[in-house]
Order: sequence, then structure tokens, then C-alpha cells
Amino acid sequence: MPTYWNEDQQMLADSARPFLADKAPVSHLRALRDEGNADGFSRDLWREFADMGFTGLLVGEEDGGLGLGHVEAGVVLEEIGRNLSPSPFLTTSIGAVTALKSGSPAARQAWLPGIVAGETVAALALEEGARHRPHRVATKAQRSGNGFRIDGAKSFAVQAQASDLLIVSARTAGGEREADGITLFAIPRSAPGVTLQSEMLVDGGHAARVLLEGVEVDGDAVLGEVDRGSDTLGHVLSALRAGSSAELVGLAEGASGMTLSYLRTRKQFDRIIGSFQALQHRAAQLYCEIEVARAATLKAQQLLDDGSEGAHEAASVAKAMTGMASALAVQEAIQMHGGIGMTDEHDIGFFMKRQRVLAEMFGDADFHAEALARAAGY
Amino acid sequence: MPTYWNEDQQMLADSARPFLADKAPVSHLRALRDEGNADGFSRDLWREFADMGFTGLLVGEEDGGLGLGHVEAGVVLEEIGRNLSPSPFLTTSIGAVTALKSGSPAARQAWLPGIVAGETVAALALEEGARHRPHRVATKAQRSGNGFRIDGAKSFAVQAQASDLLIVSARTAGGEREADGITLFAIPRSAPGVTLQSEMLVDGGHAARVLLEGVEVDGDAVLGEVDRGSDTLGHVLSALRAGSSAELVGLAEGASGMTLSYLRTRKQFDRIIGSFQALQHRAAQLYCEIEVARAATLKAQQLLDDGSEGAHEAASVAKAMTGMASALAVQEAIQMHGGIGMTDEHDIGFFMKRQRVLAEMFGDADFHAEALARAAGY
Amino acid sequence: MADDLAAFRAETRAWLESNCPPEMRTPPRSDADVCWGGRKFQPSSPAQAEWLRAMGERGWTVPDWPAEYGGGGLTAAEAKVLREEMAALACRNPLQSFGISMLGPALLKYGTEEQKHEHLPRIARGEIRWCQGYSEPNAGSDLASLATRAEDMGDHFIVNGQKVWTSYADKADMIFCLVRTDTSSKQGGISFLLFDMEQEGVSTKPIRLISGYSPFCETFFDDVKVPKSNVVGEINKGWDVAKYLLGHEREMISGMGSRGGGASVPDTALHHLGRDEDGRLDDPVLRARIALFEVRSRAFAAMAERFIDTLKAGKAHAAQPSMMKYFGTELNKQRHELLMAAGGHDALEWDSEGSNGGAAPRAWLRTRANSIEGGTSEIQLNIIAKRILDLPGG
Amino acid sequence: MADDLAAFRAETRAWLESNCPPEMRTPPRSDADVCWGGRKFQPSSPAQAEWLRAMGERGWTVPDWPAEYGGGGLTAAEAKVLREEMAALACRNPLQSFGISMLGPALLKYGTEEQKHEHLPRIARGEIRWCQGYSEPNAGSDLASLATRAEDMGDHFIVNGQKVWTSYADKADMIFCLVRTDTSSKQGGISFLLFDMEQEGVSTKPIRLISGYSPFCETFFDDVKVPKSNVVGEINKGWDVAKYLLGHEREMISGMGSRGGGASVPDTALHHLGRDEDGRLDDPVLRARIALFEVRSRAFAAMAERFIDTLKAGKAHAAQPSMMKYFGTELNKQRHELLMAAGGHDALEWDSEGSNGGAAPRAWLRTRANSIEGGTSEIQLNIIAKRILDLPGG
Repeated sequence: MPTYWNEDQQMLADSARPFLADKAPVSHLRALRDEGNADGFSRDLWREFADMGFTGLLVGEEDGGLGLGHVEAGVVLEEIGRNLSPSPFLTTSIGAVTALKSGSPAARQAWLPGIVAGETVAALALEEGARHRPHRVATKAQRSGNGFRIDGAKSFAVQAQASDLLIVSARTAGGEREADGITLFAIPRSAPGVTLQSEMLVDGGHAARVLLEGVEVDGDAVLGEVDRGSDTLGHVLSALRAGSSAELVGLAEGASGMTLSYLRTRKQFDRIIGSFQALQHRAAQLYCEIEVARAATLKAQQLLDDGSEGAHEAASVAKAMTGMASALAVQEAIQMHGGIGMTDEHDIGFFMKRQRVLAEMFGDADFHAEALARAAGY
Repeated sequence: MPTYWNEDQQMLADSARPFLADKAPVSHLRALRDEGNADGFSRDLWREFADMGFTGLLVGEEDGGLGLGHVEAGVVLEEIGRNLSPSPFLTTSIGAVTALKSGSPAARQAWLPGIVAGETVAALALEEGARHRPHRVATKAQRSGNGFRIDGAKSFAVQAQASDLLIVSARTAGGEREADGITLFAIPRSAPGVTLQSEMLVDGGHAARVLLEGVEVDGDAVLGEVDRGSDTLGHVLSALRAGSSAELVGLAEGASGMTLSYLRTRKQFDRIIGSFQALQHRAAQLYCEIEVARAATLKAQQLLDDGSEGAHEAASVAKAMTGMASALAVQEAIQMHGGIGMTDEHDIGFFMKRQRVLAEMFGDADFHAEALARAAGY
Repeated sequence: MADDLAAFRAETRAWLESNCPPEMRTPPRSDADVCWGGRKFQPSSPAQAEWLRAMGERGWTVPDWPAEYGGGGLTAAEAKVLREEMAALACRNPLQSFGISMLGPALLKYGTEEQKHEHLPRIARGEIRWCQGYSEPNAGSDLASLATRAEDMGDHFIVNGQKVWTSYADKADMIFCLVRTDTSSKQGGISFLLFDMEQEGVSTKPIRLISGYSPFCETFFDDVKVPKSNVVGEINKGWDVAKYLLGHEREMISGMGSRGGGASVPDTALHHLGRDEDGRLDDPVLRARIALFEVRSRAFAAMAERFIDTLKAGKAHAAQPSMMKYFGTELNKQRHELLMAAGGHDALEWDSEGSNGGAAPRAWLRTRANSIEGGTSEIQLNIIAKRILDLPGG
Repeated sequence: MADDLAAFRAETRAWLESNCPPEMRTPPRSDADVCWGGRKFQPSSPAQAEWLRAMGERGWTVPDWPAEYGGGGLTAAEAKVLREEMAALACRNPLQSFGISMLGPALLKYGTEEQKHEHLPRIARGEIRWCQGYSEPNAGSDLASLATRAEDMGDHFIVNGQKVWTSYADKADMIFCLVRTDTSSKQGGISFLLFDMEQEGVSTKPIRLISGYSPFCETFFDDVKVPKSNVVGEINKGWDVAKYLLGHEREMISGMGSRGGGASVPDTALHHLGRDEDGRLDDPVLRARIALFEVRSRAFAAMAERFIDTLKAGKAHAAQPSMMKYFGTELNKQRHELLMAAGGHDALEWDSEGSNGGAAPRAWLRTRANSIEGGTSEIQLNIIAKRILDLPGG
């Protein structure tokens, strides 16, 4: 498969780009933040995502979706990243949909139509500590009746407050740091015993601590196999890592595009500052970083769509590389904008804030470099 | 104590600088290499070091030396670094002399006069693996008569082939990776059972693998206390780390000075290349790195001379920081010189080669960052 | 002389032990807990007020200024002993002040006797809080193109114009300010004025930053009257004063690279991430990045000490503050990038109680300005290249 | 069409399995074990000669060149399949050649039919080894100031002058060379000539590098006679050919960032340093630096694949080779810095048997030239800034 977009994918980009630039530019995020919107995103926009077909992009045609792949999801995510458009797309249409693909017919029937319609929002409750460590699961799920009883606490569940569905990892066997013995569950946000404590994040989004106290679910809530949830979790995380990588590529491009425009017009000491060679070289280095990150991301998406074994590692490479490239992008953007870039009034600061959240989610460069080293046996 | 040279130290620098620039500039190193000199240094120069008082700089006045400290040793080493002057100064006058300070009167009497006179050369046989790990000692010293019998193999003993005296770490107790149970010995190079296998290094110096087979020494050969050699070893290594840091500061300055001269005169595209802003910024960044490395080095020397507890960590900071700063210095030097810098005919390549050896000796930045992290308890 | 110093050290230690309140031997809990003095000063605790009074009375807020101007009159060696002993007892800096770090040195060099006697003692005692009026809209790092005009009315000037990035202008009592008194030359026509912020015609408007804080203001001058006796240095030669002062500003900002009162990066990481089975920080790659950072941080602490020593001894290159400013602020940015990684998800919280009101991300965002304010990193590198390394102009 | 490709893949795999000798399915043991072809070619093994013959006969040394010029005539998709299958079987590149990577593409675009038929098949079969005569003393990266003159003698030129940094000139059969045919304009008066290195008036002198190797020569022309039919493109318009070709050179050098045949950094480190009690590489900070490097290296491998794909599809920006050259060579330098750290003391040995003749330090030193030869990193960054990012000239 050639490692560039085919015509259909290019057409999707051609429709996603004006849609997001028009409906959800940075001013949209700013307005939500300034009005103190408790969801952190617009439900109207989410329904418009549905009208565009984005919500069900990864959902199979048999379940009412478009049946497209991770490359296409990445096309949309890149535009989301470029515009910092807040939406549940990544968590719901990538994360939850990938998880639900391993679910029972009942679970799919229960949740997918609402997601496709832009009515249902899902959140991921997969973390318990201060950094991404998806296999450290202390939350317990014990057999109870013909289902399970779940007790524990999950942290950093982004957009959980606004959600209808929680994808929860819990331990059905094994010790706290073992990959084996994890099971994934689809739990209604409204289930008795679920309580949330939501906090605003640096980027204007919201994340919750999720308390699970005697939450009862039946067997249909299990996604994938009992005790073998780390397989399903692996697929969900690789999809999310490739997806957040695409969003970070778009974000990095958005920040660097804004910076390049500034460099081409701003004058200091009677010269266009973009003509200073030191800035030119840094801008060129940043360009290279972003291009390499983009290539790594597309590779991961293609391998995921192929169902290739190498997809998990490729997703780690992509997430680590985009994390580093986008960090450089926002740092250089702020520095090159000078004082104006430090003001809340200017949009560029939003890029730095969003980058930090996205880079941390699903593992940063430190996490993935370590994971790849372990996988390579050193 | 103010953290700059006092008048006496400045005077020492004023005499060391022309002496080394005159007697042992880079052309001296080149000549030794081209003639295939097996020692890798000039014995005549070593005797001239003695005439200058350098050889016995750290030796107490009661033992015929100048009784000066590590700051003064650093003054000389900086000029050695700037000129890439090959000599046994670091190993003999810093390493061996510091070790012999913990030796018996007999050991001091046996070796110090020759060192002060520039007749005796000492080598350090403290390594066994591919990187600096001074506490991994498998070489065994077993009680035998009123002395010890030593068996084992040491690696990377610089200038051992040309030496009269070997400072050897051996295990008198404990397991292979324990700090306790190490003892240091002063062993004549000519002792029965000592054999060497010497190889040329990238910088034109020589290092040997030292085989010790049933080498018999008496109790006077012990430096410091039996089983407590890691104390003595700690002092020797801190002295060597501060010393090699000073040499690296001089080396970095030598390389960057040569590069700045080139930048100020070389033209390309009809412009002095030193006027290109991208190169100016990189040169300025390098300047900062070297200045910070210099400050860290002086701090370590002063703490060593004070006998302060913090000296060991300060020496680690200095060695790590000078390792990184000098690496940048030689890399930028080669790159900014362009093609001419890649030719053997030009001197700048010698700086890159020597830097690599010095940075590796007594632990590089990786080693010392790790050591400091462990010491800080994380 | 070594004996004298030892005696001075003992006395100093004894005085600090009996005069520094225990509450002032802990790091400030937040920015609001730092003492800036001034007419509007509201002590965060009685101890804070007492500590300022005791130190100010002795002139030890400015230990090396002459005693006749309210300083401590200490030698360089004595001042170093005082710093060391304060560090040993973890005494807080009694007074953070642009008067001390910027205006004071400029007045000592360029001020008239009247100006020195009027302003320096009040700076030393923290009675007047100063702000700096250099930058203007559209001027950025390019100070020479400044446009605020001061019209010569005989015995006074009438000032009109606008400043920007005026640090804490809304909290300051007085301003030292660059104004254009001659439009015929760029750097030659600038004068250095002092005036009161409470008088008519002066207004300020805080600028909200990405951190959510507003340490800077826009400041507007509308027919502000300033007597000519308030010019520091010669009329039209304010640029010399400004440059001298900039060096001292950079010196101050460069101090940010040293850890100051904040939590250490390793401790923060251990707190959030814990240890692995071997007792090491449970994130191996981050741990290595922190370890390499700590090397640089500790080396820079040695540099900061050396810089002060050489400066006080008159041995520092005139452009050395640029080097300190560049390295210190870049290091501080790296420090906060690592603190954010060390804090992980926790450090992303913006407003919550558990996050102390989002202290970590706000401090992180604040540091990004360090390499912009007071002359960008790029300006500092230009200065080093030209003035220290003697590289030719473009 | 997918079916056709699958069939082609199966055939290719089968052919490679029966035609690629087992010895050619291991990485070259050293530089001397790489096949460059040419009149003076001394195969390091019968297998090497056989592999070149088999691939050359099929045109698969240059799979996407037209069959009529000795190429494989494959489509872009087929050529990719061939690359993938060769990688899967670990087949060596049968022929390393400046004729393939540089001159060939230029001849295909600018050559006459006669030139194509004369040179391309012999390049494909490895019969003629080419070298490149671009750089001159005192010209460095500034090719436009070149001084080698070609005097017009009617049906031929007489060439006089000197080249430098001529890669393997002492081993080459022929040279493609830039010469000045008109002194009135800088870039406009340059022509692109082909001629034989064995003829009278051509001499070469290897340049010893810091690695101890001499891959480059000084090359001297003393009244060398070159027929006018050996001009590629138009007379005085050689600059266009040269620029086109430089892009392909950068493409080739950028490939150095990918690992190629060498040992991996983690494996080298494990070999020299071993594992700690937890089975991790026994040097935690180095391990982390390697892990972060491996991310970049693997990401760049994806970039290299994408670059080739977009290039073959005509979708790559004309200045994209500059990006590949810059990133690839910088990455390769980092790789060798890490290999040196991984090798520790062992990697410092220069001439010993155990160190394979100092292979590690020599390779390390050799890589430092990667970011200088073929246009420095600084030149590539200038090109990216101006031609891709559209930033204004100084």
C-alpha cells in the first residue's frame, strides 16, 4: 500500500477541512471556555459530526456506520487537531467504538446506534494512577449472579461527566500489575453505584475521577473475553494512540502554520523576522520533525487497518514521535510569537495547552520509548 | 572562597599556557602519532613537566612536591586540554599521587620521588568491563605470606605499557558488585606475573589489558585500608574526574577557539560565515555550555581542596557537564569547519578523538547522571 | 582577614537565628506569599512584616549598598557570607523588588546625590515598590524604536504614550520609564524618568496571560507632568542607563534557573509516580531525563555562584548577564516541562482544590515567558555572539 | 490489479529464493564487502559476482528504469513489492552505484538517446563505475563559484582545473563533471560533461580523513579532451542538470539514517554492557537515550518509505530531498554517537584485531561527514526554509 492518502481519503480531507475550520475553529473552544461550559464541547457540533458521517466512521456498515478505517479517522482527527475542535470524537468514535467491536450483539445494539446518531457520548475509564499505566488495574470485578459486581476508582476519565457510557477496565483475576486477568466492561454512566468528580483541565476540557461502588452489570457488558481484556485493551489503546497521534500532527501543523504566517509578516529592527537565519533554521527543523511524525502516524494507521501484528509497536512509535514533534511545535510557536503569544487574547496559547493534554493521554514519549525497549528485549 | 582563580593560580596559568602551547601543541601529538610512538607521549616532555614543578604539584612538600591543590592541577590540565598535549600527568600526577597519599611510608618513598622527578610513570588499572564501573571488581587478592597474591585481568589501563607503576583495584572480600571488600594496590609494572596487551586508541594514546597471574606483593603495597579500598578509590576517582573535567574544559575551549577564528575569516557566498545568524546562535549556545562546565569544574576542585563531603557529587556533576559541553564543542567544530575539518591534515579532528576518550574515562554523563540519581535516592 | 570573616560569620548566624522568625525559614507557599513591599503592601503574616523590618533596618535587604543610602555597607566577601548563612538557615529573601535588582544599581551609578538619598533608603526598607516602563506596543525586543514622548516644558516634561509588559504596574507606587525627548536620533533621543504612578494621567490595565495570571499591564500616560529633576543621567542619554539596568534585570531573571523555593523535580516525580521494585523512580525514561537535567541544574548553580562572585569582583564580562539570562531561563523552562511530565494527569488539572488551583500548569505556562521578557533568548544569543565572541554583524 | 501484484509478489519471491545466493542474504561484513562494480571490480566472493550478474541481467539493479535502457521496467507498485521481498529475504543490495543513484536519473531526464543507450545499460549491469566532479577547493557548499574551465575547441572541449571531495575518484572509470564554459555569468555558464578517468591528463590523489579512510580524492584535469557529444543537457545549462542530480544524491545520503546493514544500537549495547538483574540494559541513562533514539529511527524508517512512495508517484515537494538528507544524516550521526557510548572503552580501540581494525570509531568519525558532503545540513535547512516554508531571503 503506498504510504500516502488515496483519492477517497483526500476527498474526505477536502470535506473535513472546511467543515471543522468553519464550525469549530479556535474561537469556538475559547467561547466554550469563557462561558464555563461544563461539558467542554458542544452537543450541537457532535450532532453535526453525525450528519457528516464522522461519528460512525469506524462503525461497520452492518451496524449503521461507514465501515472505514483508521487512516480515514486520522484524516478527520488531523483537522480536529489543527482547529483544536473540542468533541468526544477520539474517546467515543475511536476508543469506545473499537472496544464495542469486541462486545456482545446486545452491547453493540445498545450503544452503537446512539453513537452513530451523535446522541451518545462515551468516556474511557482506563487509568488509575498519575501517568498512563493501562495494565495497573486495582479496580475489582467479581462474579455476581449472571454478571459482575464492580468496585474501585478510576482516574482521568476525560469527558466522563458528559458521557452516557463508560468503558471500564477491571480486574477479574491476577495481581495488580499483571496484564492477564483484566476484563473490559461497558457500563452505563447512570448505573447505580457510579459517581463522578469532574475537574477542568488546562485545555478547557474536563476529566473525572470515577468511583465504582457495588456497580452491577450483566454478562453482556463484557467487551472481549473475561480475563483476556488486555487483548481488547491493546486494540483500543493502539487505535487511540494512532488517533491522538493524528490529532497531534494536525495540532503541530496548526501551531507551526500560525507561526510561519507571523514570521512572514512581523517586523523587528526593520526586518521581517522570518528572514533571520536562526529562526529559519529552527522553522525548518520543526518542519522535518512534523513530517517524520506524520509518516509514522500514517504507517501506524495503515498497519492497524491491515490488522498487522506490527500495528501496536507502530502506534507506540507514532505516539512518541508526535508527542515530541508537537511539543517542539508549540514551544517554538510561543517563543517565536514573543510577548503576544503569552497573552490569553492570542490563540496560540490554546495550542500549547491542548498539546500537553494530548501528549500525556495514552502514554507520552517516555512511556512508549520504554514500552518499545521492553518489547525489543533490552 | 570566591569561585574564580586567585592571583597565584592566575600566575600559574600564565606560565602553563605558553609552556604547553610552545612545547606540546597539536603538532606534537601529530608527530608522535605519525612516527608510531609506542608510548603515545614524549618522555622528554614529561621531564620538562618536572622542571616546571607540574609532576609533583599535588605531592606534599614533605615528599618533595609543591603541596598545591586540585584547583592548581586544573589550571595545568586546562592547558593540556587546549593543546591536546599527551602526557602521563592525569594518571600519574593526579590519579597515582592521590592513591599514594593513602599509602605506607615505604610506598610513598618508593614511588613519589620518581614521579616528582619526571622519571616514573604510573598507570591506573581500575576497570574490568566495557564502561566505567569501578566497583565491579572480580580480580582477586588473597592473603599470602605477609602480603597478597593477585589474580585477574584489568582492562583499559591507559599508558600502562609505558608505566613503571600500576595502581590496581582487587577484591579481598565480598561479591563482584559490592563496594565493600575492594583493596587498592601499588604494583610495580615489572612484577612477575604481570603481562600487558596494549592497543592504540582513537586519540593516538595507548591502553592495555593487564593480566595478573599470581602476582605477589607485600603489605606495603596496600593503599588505604584492606577491604576499605573503595574510600581511597572514591578519592582517587573524584580527583581524576575533576582533573579530566578541567582537561575537557580546555579541550572544548581549544576547539571552539579554533572554530571561532575560522568563522571570523572564512567566506562563503561572498559573506564571512561567522556573520550568519544561525551559526552565531549556535556558537553562543556553545559558549554558555562551556562556561557552565567551567564553573562546575572549579566548584568540584575547590570542594576537593576543602576536603568537603560534597566534593564527590560535585566531581560527578563536573564530569557529566564537561562531557556534554565538550562533545557539543567538537561536534560543532567539525560541522562548522565543513569539509576541511574532516581531513586528517587539519588539526580539529584530533580534538574530536581526544574528547571521546576523555569523556569516556572515569565515567561519562550517563554514568554520572545515574550515580547522582542514586545518591539522591530516586 | 580570614579571622574577621569567621567572626562576621558567627555574628551573622547568631543575629539571623534570633531575628528571622521561624515562619520565614520556609519557602513561600505561593506567589502571594512573596514580600514585594510598597505603599499597598499587605503582609501575609506578622512574621513577614517583622522580617522585612528587621532586615531593612540593618540594610541587609541590600547588603552591599553603602550604609549612607540605607544599605548594609558590607564587603563582597561579607555579603557572600550573609548569603551563605541565610541559605544555611533557609531564610527567605525578605524583599523581592525591582527597586533593588534594577533601579538601585542604576541610581548608584547614574543618580544625583539628591536622587540617591531620596529613593535608595526607601527601596532598602521596602517602602516604595517600583515598576519598569521600557517595552511598548509593536516594539517588542527592539527598544530603540520607542514612541512615548516627553515634551520639554522648561522645568518639567509632559509625558504622553503607552507602555506594555509593565510588570506589576497595577501594584507599583512609582515607575522608572524610558521616554523619547528627541525624535531626531533613535537611541540618542531617549531619557530615563522617574515618576509616581498615583498621579493624574497614569492608568494601568492588567494583561491576562495564558497562565491565567496577570503579572503584566498595559500602562497609559495622558499628559503626565514630571519635573526635570526626575531625569536620571543626562537628558537624551537615557539609553546608557537603560542598558546598564537591563544587565541587572537579566541577572535577576537568570536566577530563575536555580531552584529557588520550589519542589525538586525528583521529589515531585516520586510523589506522583512512586518507585519500582528496585526503589527507582517508576518511569525509567523520565527518570533518565530528570537525571540528566539535574546535572545541568547543579552545574548552573555553580555558575550562578561564580557569576555573582566575578560580578562583585568586577571580573565579569559586561555581556555575561546575557549568558546567565539565556541559560537560566531555558533551564527553568526545561525544569517545568519535566515537572509537568512528573505530575502526569494530576498536573493537567487547572482549577481543582487538589491541584492547589492548578499551580503546576500555571507555573509551567508562566515560565514560557521567561525567555521572552527582559530581552528574548534570541536577543541574548545575538549579544553573546557579537560582544563576547566577537563575531561580525550580518 | 491487486491480483496481478499478488502474482508478481509470488514470482518475485520464488525468483529471489532460487537466484539470491545464501551469502548474499547477510549484511556486508565491511565497506570492502560492498559491491560497486566497474572495470576494476574484484568480487569479494563468487556469490557477490553471481548476484550482480543475475540482478543486472533482469534489470533489477534499477527496477523502475525502462527495459530498453537495461532497467527492469517495473511499475512503482511492482518496484515496491521487489523492495519488500528483498527486505523480507534479507537480500543485499546487489550494486551500490553513483551511476544508479545520481547520473542515471539525470541522463533519463536530460540525456540524448545516444547517451542513454551508451551509458544506462552499463550502469545497470555494474560495468562502469562513475564518480562525481562537483566541489572545488574554496567553493565548499557554494557550487556556483566553480572555476574548472572547459575551452571550446569546435568539436571538443579542453578541460583544465581541479576538483575536490570527489568520492572514490581513484576507483572510478568515468566522471560526470561540472565545468565552466562561460565566465560571464555565475550559474549560467556551467556545463555538465561526461568523460573517462583513464585518459591522459586526469589524475587523482586520495584525501586522508579523520577516520583514516580515504573515500574522497582531489582530482586534477590537465588539458583533458572531451568531445562535445559528451555534454548532458544544453551547453551553459549544466546547473539545471546538477540541481536535479543533487536532489537524488541527497535522497541516497538520507538513506543513511535508516539502519541499513549495521548492528542495532540496542544489540551493540547489550553485547558490550550486558543486562542488570531485571534483564534491562545495564546502564539506565544510556538505555533511555537509546530508547528515545529508537523511536526517532523507526519513525524515520516510515518517513523514508513515504518519501520513496511520494517521489515515485510525483507527489513529493521538489525540496523534499533536502529534508530527507538533513534528517537522515543527523540521525545517523546520533546513531553512531550512541554506538560509541554503547561500545564504551572497547569502541575506543583504533587498530586492534578485537575491534575489527577500529571499525566502530572509524565508522563514527566517517558519519560526521554525512552532514557536510552533498550539501551541508545548514544548506538543506536554508533550502527548506525558503522553498518549502516560503520564508523571505535575508
